[in-house]
Amino acid sequence: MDFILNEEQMLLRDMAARFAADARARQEKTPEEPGRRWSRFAELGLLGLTLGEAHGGLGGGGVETMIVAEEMGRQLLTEPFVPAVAMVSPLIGELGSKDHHEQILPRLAAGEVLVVPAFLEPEARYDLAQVATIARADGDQVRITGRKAVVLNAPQADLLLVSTRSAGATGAMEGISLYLVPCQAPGVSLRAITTLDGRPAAEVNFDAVAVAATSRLGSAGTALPAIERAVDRGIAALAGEAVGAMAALLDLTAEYLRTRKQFGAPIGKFQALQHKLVDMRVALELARSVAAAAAMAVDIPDAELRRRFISAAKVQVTRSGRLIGQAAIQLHGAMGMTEEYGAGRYLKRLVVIGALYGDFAHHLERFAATAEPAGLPN
Amino acid sequence: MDFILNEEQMLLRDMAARFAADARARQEKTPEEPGRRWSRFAELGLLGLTLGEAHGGLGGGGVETMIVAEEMGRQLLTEPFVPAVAMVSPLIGELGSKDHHEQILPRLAAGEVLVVPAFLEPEARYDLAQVATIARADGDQVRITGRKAVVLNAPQADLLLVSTRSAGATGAMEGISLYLVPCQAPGVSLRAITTLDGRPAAEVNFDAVAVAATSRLGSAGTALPAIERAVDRGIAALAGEAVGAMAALLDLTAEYLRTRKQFGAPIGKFQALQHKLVDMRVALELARSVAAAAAMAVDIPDAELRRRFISAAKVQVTRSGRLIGQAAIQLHGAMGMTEEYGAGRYLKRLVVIGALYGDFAHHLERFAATAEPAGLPN
Amino acid sequence: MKFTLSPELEAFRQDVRRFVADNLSPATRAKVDEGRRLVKADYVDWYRILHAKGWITPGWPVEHGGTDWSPLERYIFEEETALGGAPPVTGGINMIGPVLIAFGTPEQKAAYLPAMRRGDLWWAQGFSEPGSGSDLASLSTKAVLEGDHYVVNGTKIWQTQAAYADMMFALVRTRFEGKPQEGITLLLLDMKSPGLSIQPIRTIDGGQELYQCFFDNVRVPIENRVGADSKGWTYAKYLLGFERHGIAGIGHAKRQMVRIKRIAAAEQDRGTRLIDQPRWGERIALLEIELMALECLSLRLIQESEMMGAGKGPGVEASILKIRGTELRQEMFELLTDLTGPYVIPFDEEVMRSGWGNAAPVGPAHAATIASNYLDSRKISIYGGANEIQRNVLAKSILGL
Amino acid sequence: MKFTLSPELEAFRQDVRRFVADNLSPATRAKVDEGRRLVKADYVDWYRILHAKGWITPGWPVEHGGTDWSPLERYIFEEETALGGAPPVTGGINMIGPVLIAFGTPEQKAAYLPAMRRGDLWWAQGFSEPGSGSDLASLSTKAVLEGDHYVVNGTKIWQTQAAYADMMFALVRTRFEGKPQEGITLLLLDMKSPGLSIQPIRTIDGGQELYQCFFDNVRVPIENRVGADSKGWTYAKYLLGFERHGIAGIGHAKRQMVRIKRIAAAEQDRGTRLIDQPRWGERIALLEIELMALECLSLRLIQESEMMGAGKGPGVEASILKIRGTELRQEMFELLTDLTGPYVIPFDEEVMRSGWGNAAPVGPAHAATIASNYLDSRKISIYGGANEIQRNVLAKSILGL
Repeated sequence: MDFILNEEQMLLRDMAARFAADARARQEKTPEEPGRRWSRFAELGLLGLTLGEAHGGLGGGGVETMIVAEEMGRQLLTEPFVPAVAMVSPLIGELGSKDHHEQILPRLAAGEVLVVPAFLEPEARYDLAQVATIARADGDQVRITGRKAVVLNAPQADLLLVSTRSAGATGAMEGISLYLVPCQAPGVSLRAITTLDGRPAAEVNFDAVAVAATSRLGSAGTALPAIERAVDRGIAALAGEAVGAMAALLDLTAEYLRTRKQFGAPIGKFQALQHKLVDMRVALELARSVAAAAAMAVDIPDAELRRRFISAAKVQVTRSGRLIGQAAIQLHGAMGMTEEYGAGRYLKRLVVIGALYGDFAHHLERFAATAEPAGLPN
Repeated sequence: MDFILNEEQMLLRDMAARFAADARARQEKTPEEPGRRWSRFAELGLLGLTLGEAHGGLGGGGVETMIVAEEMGRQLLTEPFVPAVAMVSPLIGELGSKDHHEQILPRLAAGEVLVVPAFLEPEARYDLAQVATIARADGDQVRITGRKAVVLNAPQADLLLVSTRSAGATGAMEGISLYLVPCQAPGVSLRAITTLDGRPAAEVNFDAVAVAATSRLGSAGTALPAIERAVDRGIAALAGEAVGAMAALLDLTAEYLRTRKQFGAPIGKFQALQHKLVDMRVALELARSVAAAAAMAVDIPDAELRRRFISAAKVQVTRSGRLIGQAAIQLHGAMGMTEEYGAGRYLKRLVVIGALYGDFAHHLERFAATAEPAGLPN
Repeated sequence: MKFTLSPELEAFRQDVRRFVADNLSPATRAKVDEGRRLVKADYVDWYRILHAKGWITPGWPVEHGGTDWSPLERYIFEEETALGGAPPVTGGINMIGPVLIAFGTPEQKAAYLPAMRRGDLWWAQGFSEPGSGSDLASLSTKAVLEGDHYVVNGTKIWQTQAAYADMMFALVRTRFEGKPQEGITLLLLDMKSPGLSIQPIRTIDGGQELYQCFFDNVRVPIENRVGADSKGWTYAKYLLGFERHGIAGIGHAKRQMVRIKRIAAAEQDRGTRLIDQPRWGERIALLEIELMALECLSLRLIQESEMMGAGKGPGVEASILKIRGTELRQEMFELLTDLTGPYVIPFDEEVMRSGWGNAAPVGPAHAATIASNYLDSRKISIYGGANEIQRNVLAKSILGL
Repeated sequence: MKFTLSPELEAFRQDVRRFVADNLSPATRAKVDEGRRLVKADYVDWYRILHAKGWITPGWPVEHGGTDWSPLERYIFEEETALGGAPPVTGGINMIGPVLIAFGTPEQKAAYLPAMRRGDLWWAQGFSEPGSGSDLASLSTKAVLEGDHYVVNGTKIWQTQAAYADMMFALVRTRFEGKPQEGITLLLLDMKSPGLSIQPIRTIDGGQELYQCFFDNVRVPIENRVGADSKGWTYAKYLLGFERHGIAGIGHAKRQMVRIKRIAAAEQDRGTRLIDQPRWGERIALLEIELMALECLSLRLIQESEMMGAGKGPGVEASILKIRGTELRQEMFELLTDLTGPYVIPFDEEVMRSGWGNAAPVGPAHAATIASNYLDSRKISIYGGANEIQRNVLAKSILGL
């Protein structure tokens, strides 16, 4: 594996870092209208990052997505970059018809339309095959009935990309189809919620929602592998976001240890605190490295190997995130408990990332179930 | 639970402490003949500790056994106190016939005969019901064929107390019987081994060994609960032994931190080392407390509750033992790696205790399978 | 050593258990069970119930309304009330109460102690300052004696529920030379004093129970000084030496363990209850074992100190209980977070205050408070002497360096 | 960033892998696989094979027999040789070798370097003393110049395999005033010198690979001094700055992972292989993930330092690799101990040296070496700069305090 960014990637990183820092600075002065910032994502080309050049995009992959997500995590931005750009765009690119491509992709890249995935259900925990939302043919339409849990950014979205079941029992790998469903369609109802880290989300109910049969992405009943791939792309991006958040939190903590004085000296002089800070740094470097590997792995054809890296990254990032988040609060003392100081906001972001698309236990189990690549000597 | 020693128990502790310290001191001057020291155990009444007064014993239970074992652990004595006194004597007292009582118990108390348990088999890991050693009736004799694994102190023993199967498949709870088998009986063969902590042991093979039917302890096929109880007594005693070893190792380490100088100061001035020492102390106090609870629990009639405390103690003691043993070596630096210094001898004792009669994983599983006592308020 | 306590202590435990079950308001108990926020009435109602029973001030001398319980009885009482879901007895009673009894004037005792017992007087604690956390002696809020009043200027921080408080006990600096521990005085301030203002501090769990307090020429009558001028450090140390019986939080931890098992039995993954999967069931079992070990340790240390006649509960060993008790409870909240899976993500501060009311919960009802409780639990290893400080104290006692 | 390395590097990796597979003595590989002790011949035979291939001194300048590999190539070489079961290249080549090349006289280079490459010259390291561990500068072995000889008195300790050594490079004190770092001189001692004696130190794993060395008026010709008198500290720091490419021990850890899986598949509990039980399988998976993360980190740091042109591998980040690499490998040996269950108890030093020979093993054959390997593994977080020291170094670089 080659961990060195190429020149374009470095340029992208610098641009994303400037943009994100600037966005945060503006946010702290006068909260700007959310749509405005999303437009600036579009202006910089970030919303077309993962689209092919044929669709007006930059043709970026997992690494480019991670680069941007990391800077967003560092500045705690809450725009729907991961669901929309990391997950949905490549999926439409892969499975969509010519019509979908022409009608949707340019508008995605322009920030004119927001599409977010709605894959997981209330009873599913993290199993993407636990789809009880039914898609039933009804003439040249399809009627969708079911419920999706904790759909990030649904209140802002124009369309939802919904996994539905057209055959098989809940839990079966076969029989799952993807539909694009307008949020304004009759029968779609949202129960708005706010996430722990301050993003809009919703539980979404579908009550015999009618969509055209042409709203289906790809062939009927075969969507699960593509859904899984999209989720893996999302996880790789979230891992990058988490790395950005962890790095910022470590910097914040180190600065606090350098400047906060107790018993007449900076508390960073105390060896026990120093060693805790070192453990945070070790955890960060491990997470950063395996997150980068996952970002590279997300684009390889070997699904088994991809799964292995994605799950490893999720496990490591969740673990490092908990260690760093908790240690940061502890090292800040009471100050760390205050919302205003900000360390806690990073911890909350890390808690949410840990719980998105499979937690530590889920991915450890998934990793243990993947075959190890052949090729060790002897 | 009442954790305070009564007056007799305090006297016992003081006596055992003096005896064990004295035994170690003699050992370090001129290694004494092993039999000689065992006789002194007998002279002090320690070999009759767990026998009823009717059999010339002191009528002690789990607590008294733990008290003596702790002092043995502190001084790293290797006499077969746990197998013989903690495990075998109460078992013969419970299940033995009048003849067994009269012929064996007084000689056990006098140190004239050594009987050790041989319960576990090469394929059994820690499952006491995995008995593939067969006892087949042969006239008024019984023929025993099979193999027992890592029998502590077998090379010194006169008799083995052997779990055998008279009915049922390997692994069945029913059909297990206990026999007293003389080590000199034809067909008994020992493959001597030394344990990591320097005790004599052996794998024992039984090749159609003939013993009298009257050598059976208790009724045929029903011995498993008594075996389990005996093993639980052994575990409680081993937990005490481990606590003694941990306490001594902590003292040794604290003394090293006080006296060893680096960079012009005692290394105990370094906060990171101080905090590691504190973690050792916390681990010790937890282990000591739950080990004491297990020693009390070993004599209660409720087998489920007894199991719960015994397994909890084994889990905690194994965990604390690893933490303390490894931290002690680390805090000693290279000196801790030398055999002569002695910290490693404690670690080895703790490793062996951890692996005897069920390791961390085995007892965690067993604990999780026991019902929790009723009665929490709502 | 005996597996069971004396029949008398066992009966006492059952008495307390029954009393809590029979008398605690079900609404308050439900809040505690569900991890929702308590309000002043939850506390005060319970304090009045305890007062009526004569159990509100167990630690005080009998002549001031104490119960004359042994340390073990006090431990059992604290465990059982926490286990039963009762709100803790906070602030004044266990802190300034004993100080007033030992060092207060007859007028101070008459003015405050009966009102405290009745639940009519709520105290804020004025120790920490923005610049002085663990290093308490570096405090800089100053009080200058002008005639028969101290004039106080400065600020105090991290005061729990200061908005509920009628009075504050505060350490202030009255002399500026000498060692930092010298020149500190303990004053009692009326929260309604002109120039005293409070400002809530929002915490990461979404709560607003902490405050910062500002003093702008606050005048405190000299008769509100406790003991002598410049001797406040002595009283503060006396005050902090109390209340170590329940420091491990066994009752609270046991209640969380019940919650863990309830949730692990309710949550399923692909058709199997989490509690039935070894990866979860054994993780729970390990915490249970750690809790058993800690409970045994608590009991042992209380009994040992009782036998030694110390009377106040464990000495330096209390630091062991504080360290392990807080870390274990934090591990429990981590596990609760993990059990909850994706439903740890939604957060609704309103549910923390008022529950779901008539609305259907988002996800399982048990999930709504977990993230907030988890975040809140991070404080317990910081407050009351950060665990790093506890480790320093213990290291000193082991090494004597 | 790319998921695969360049085809050239991939081909290089395969070359090394094949070379090790084809050339390493099966007997030596079996010892490494089974965790048994190596003897001098195992090392030297392998060194001669490497020498014949021109791979014995990759880190040396090309004119002295180096390979001119990039840091990444050196990393791959070290990983693949360890993964293939080859003995590590110890002592002299990576320590005194570069120092002699940089600071040695032409005579010293001619006398030692070719012999080292051929595997004909084994060095002992004489740095640590009983009173100076991590605090190396406090060393007190003294050397007094008398005519054209230094006369050395004192002792050195923790020397690996000193009995195999022909020569020792030692730091000795030649001046006694000034800072402790000043006045240290680097000498080369013939192990057969009169007055030089060695004594083995038995270690807790049952091994006897460490030694203490005693100097009783040992005479060392002045031409055996490296560089200038009293400048030894500079050379020592130069020496310790090398050899950070393989510091995480990835190859070794991967080989242990293979061993873990082999044993977890062989051990059964009540009819189920341990590897198939979630409690074991997921514990193994977690270690595998940690190993993947560490491998990614190693590769990343090597590549970053290569890009920066540092040429010597990671700087202060090497401490991260040392800390995590040692702790991970220790966790692996803990797991091996646990997998082995009751058969960790028997211990036979003879098996560590010679295997079971024709005798049937006691218990599973894989079990016999586990306890000793586990105990031995405790040293890796102590030697080569204890992990506490590494954490100090890292903290300083993060905080700059």
